[in-house]
Amino acid sequence: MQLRTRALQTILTEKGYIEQAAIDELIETYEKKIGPRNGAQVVAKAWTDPKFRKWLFEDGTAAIGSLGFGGRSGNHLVALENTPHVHNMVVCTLCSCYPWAVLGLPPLWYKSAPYRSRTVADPRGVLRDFGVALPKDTEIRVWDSTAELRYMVVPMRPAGTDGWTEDKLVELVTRDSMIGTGFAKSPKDLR
Amino acid sequence: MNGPQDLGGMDGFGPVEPEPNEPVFHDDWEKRAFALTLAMGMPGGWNIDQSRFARENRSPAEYWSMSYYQIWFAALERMLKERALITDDEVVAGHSLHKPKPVPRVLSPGDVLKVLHRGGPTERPTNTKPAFKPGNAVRAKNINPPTHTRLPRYVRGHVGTVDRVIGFHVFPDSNATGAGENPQWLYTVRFEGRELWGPDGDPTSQVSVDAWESYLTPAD
Amino acid sequence: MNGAADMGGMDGFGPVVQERNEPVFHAGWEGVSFALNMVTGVARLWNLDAFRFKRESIPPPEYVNLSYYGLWTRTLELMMLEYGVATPAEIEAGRAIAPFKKAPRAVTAAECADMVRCGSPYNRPAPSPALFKVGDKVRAKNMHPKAHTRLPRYVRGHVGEVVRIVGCHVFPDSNASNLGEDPHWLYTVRFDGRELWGEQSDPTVRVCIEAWEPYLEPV
Amino acid sequence: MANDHHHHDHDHSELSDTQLRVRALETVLTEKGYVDPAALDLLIETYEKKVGPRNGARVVARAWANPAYRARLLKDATPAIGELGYAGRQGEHIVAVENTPTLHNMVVCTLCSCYPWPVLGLPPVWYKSAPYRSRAVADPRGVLKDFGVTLPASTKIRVWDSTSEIRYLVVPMRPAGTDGWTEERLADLVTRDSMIGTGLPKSPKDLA
Repeated sequence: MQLRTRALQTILTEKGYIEQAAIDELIETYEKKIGPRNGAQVVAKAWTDPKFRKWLFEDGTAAIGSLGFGGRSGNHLVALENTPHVHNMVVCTLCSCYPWAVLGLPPLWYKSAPYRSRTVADPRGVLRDFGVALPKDTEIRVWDSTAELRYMVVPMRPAGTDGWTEDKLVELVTRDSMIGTGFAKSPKDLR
Repeated sequence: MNGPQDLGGMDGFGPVEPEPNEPVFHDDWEKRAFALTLAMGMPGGWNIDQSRFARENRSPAEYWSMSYYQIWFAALERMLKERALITDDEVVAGHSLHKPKPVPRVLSPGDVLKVLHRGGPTERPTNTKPAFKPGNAVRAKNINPPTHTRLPRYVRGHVGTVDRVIGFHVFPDSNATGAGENPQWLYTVRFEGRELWGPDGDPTSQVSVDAWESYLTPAD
Repeated sequence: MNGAADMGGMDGFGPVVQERNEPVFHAGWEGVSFALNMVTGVARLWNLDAFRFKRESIPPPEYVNLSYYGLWTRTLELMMLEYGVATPAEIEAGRAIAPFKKAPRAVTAAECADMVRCGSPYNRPAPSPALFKVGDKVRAKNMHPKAHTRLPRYVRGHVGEVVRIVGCHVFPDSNASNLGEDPHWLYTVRFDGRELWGEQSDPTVRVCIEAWEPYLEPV
Repeated sequence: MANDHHHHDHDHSELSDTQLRVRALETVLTEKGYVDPAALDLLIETYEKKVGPRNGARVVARAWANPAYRARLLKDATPAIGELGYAGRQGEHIVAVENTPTLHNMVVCTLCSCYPWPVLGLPPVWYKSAPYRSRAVADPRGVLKDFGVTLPASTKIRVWDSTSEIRYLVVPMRPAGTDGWTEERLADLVTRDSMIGTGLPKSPKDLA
């Protein structure tokens, strides 16, 4: 695959379709600049700022855009709120749709056949693979990203974080907690 | 299980390619794999539904890349190991390294034709009456068991017509898990192509499946 | 099409395996494969839906055995061949032999940065009012088109509830076959897990999908 | 994790791996006394040489030549086929389905490879292949096209998906121009594919 990929790159460059610098720029952007840290800032703000939180759930794209995140795979963003009674999980059964603008590129497991096949039919079983067990009566809402809408989960704010600053809260927000396959860290996990 | 064996209605596998003058077997190992599978049925003590589940219960990546007798052989190996009739080190060594387990019976050459002729009938006696009769409208239930079933995904939820009451037969869903034969009434149910495939279906096509009573609900 | 991509509800793929400290790309070529697909998108050699259709048309045995970016590279090869960007001989040789028939225009790094920042919105002006409103019960049609669709098999024939009117969006079923954007109203539809998977399944599960109006019928 | 295994260039070595593995397993099972090699040889010989579509062709030819037999076959095929001495494994419960000018029958097993062994022998590779199993139920006319068979647009096509232990045998239509032919001669017209429903029987001029 390495050889085949390089071959296509050479052909497209020689034909004048692409510039090497553009390829480098893209790789650099998604490898270094855009990642789950963006989403964590959104979540931390929603935890501390009630007005932002309301806006986020009403119009995710605009609220997230106000923090400077948007664009590719983030033109239509919807934020989903986890509560003690409802747990949200995001999947793309048909391909690998994922909110790049706030979470970066998806991990391998998100794009894998086991995750894509089982999440819609057996979300609790999938959560078990992540070591996550929810109360029996919690409603689980699975969002299958079949269109260009991109979902991010806003996990519940961990207990024991009263008065924390946004910057400190950001450290608690994991990537998996924004996909719905994990929870936010608790303050003692940071030590 | 909604596994790689449940192919009805899938796209993308390409055209059917009949092979002119196809031989019965394409290689010597295919013959041996075939005969070993048949011959081990008796000493192995498994039933046909357990063999089917052993074949289909694997990753689609594997199943769709294996040839037909490769799948048979992989299932045979799996069932032999599950029952501790052979062990990994023996397969690697290519020889028996441990004492054989006692088995009910070994297939002798003299028995081969008798056994093949007798086959394995699945009809069982009953005093019960079938719940449906020919002409009844029935809906295939929406079931998605993780274990063996013979109700293909493409008919689930759809309405068909009972065409024939076949008899009272061993129930594979139960037999495959070792939970007993649990025989039930078995029907041939006919579905219109348009019912199964919507407006994209061929209006002149009909598809029949054989469905056990517990797969069906009345739809009249 | 009911291709290998439509995996929702399939059994047999095993547990979800996570990798600790997974890197964004596992090898240099993966990053290149990713970036090539971005730039060919910006160059508008083809649209995203056509790319997705080509990817899911790969025969299931090959599809499920390719790695993620392996699948991207394979799809890119097929698209380049189909759209006349390269000949089989060029793909084989790994270099350009004949110049491309249209005047080339290289995508620049600045354009890439713009694309990352702005993306490519899919909402369009609505040609007519929306047929359904939030709270309406709808049935996903039992349809099995041979071309691209974004209606997964596991919801077809099942009844759900409209929970959001997303807007009027490019219709992938048409766009993927280069028949135009043909925008339609897009809804988020929620299904009860037991409606999808039967009475035996987990009663606490709900599944939401996005469905374009032509996928739905009133109940 | 991100390895690209399974390119199709190592099919050959994969086959020889299987070959070695089958041999190893056979040796282990023989040494343990679970299988008798002579029984294996007899099984192979039976299905390679003795049981094949010629059996089914005789059944069909008799149904064409003998109305009373045809009625028995369509009513309860298992004993009717048993009259010719064909019975047993993968044919314990056989149903014969008859083609007419307005109805064409086709048999498939979407879930595995169920096939009426006593009358047709072991199934060909295409019958067990994913393309046939996936498409026969959804697009039977498209599959028939792969076999070069075109039916009138008005003909009803009935596909039988062998999901239970019932095995289906298609009785094709008797070709024109065969009046007064003997069963033996008629049997030469009956192809395997015509008894699965992916083909039609030969016509008298195909034999010439």
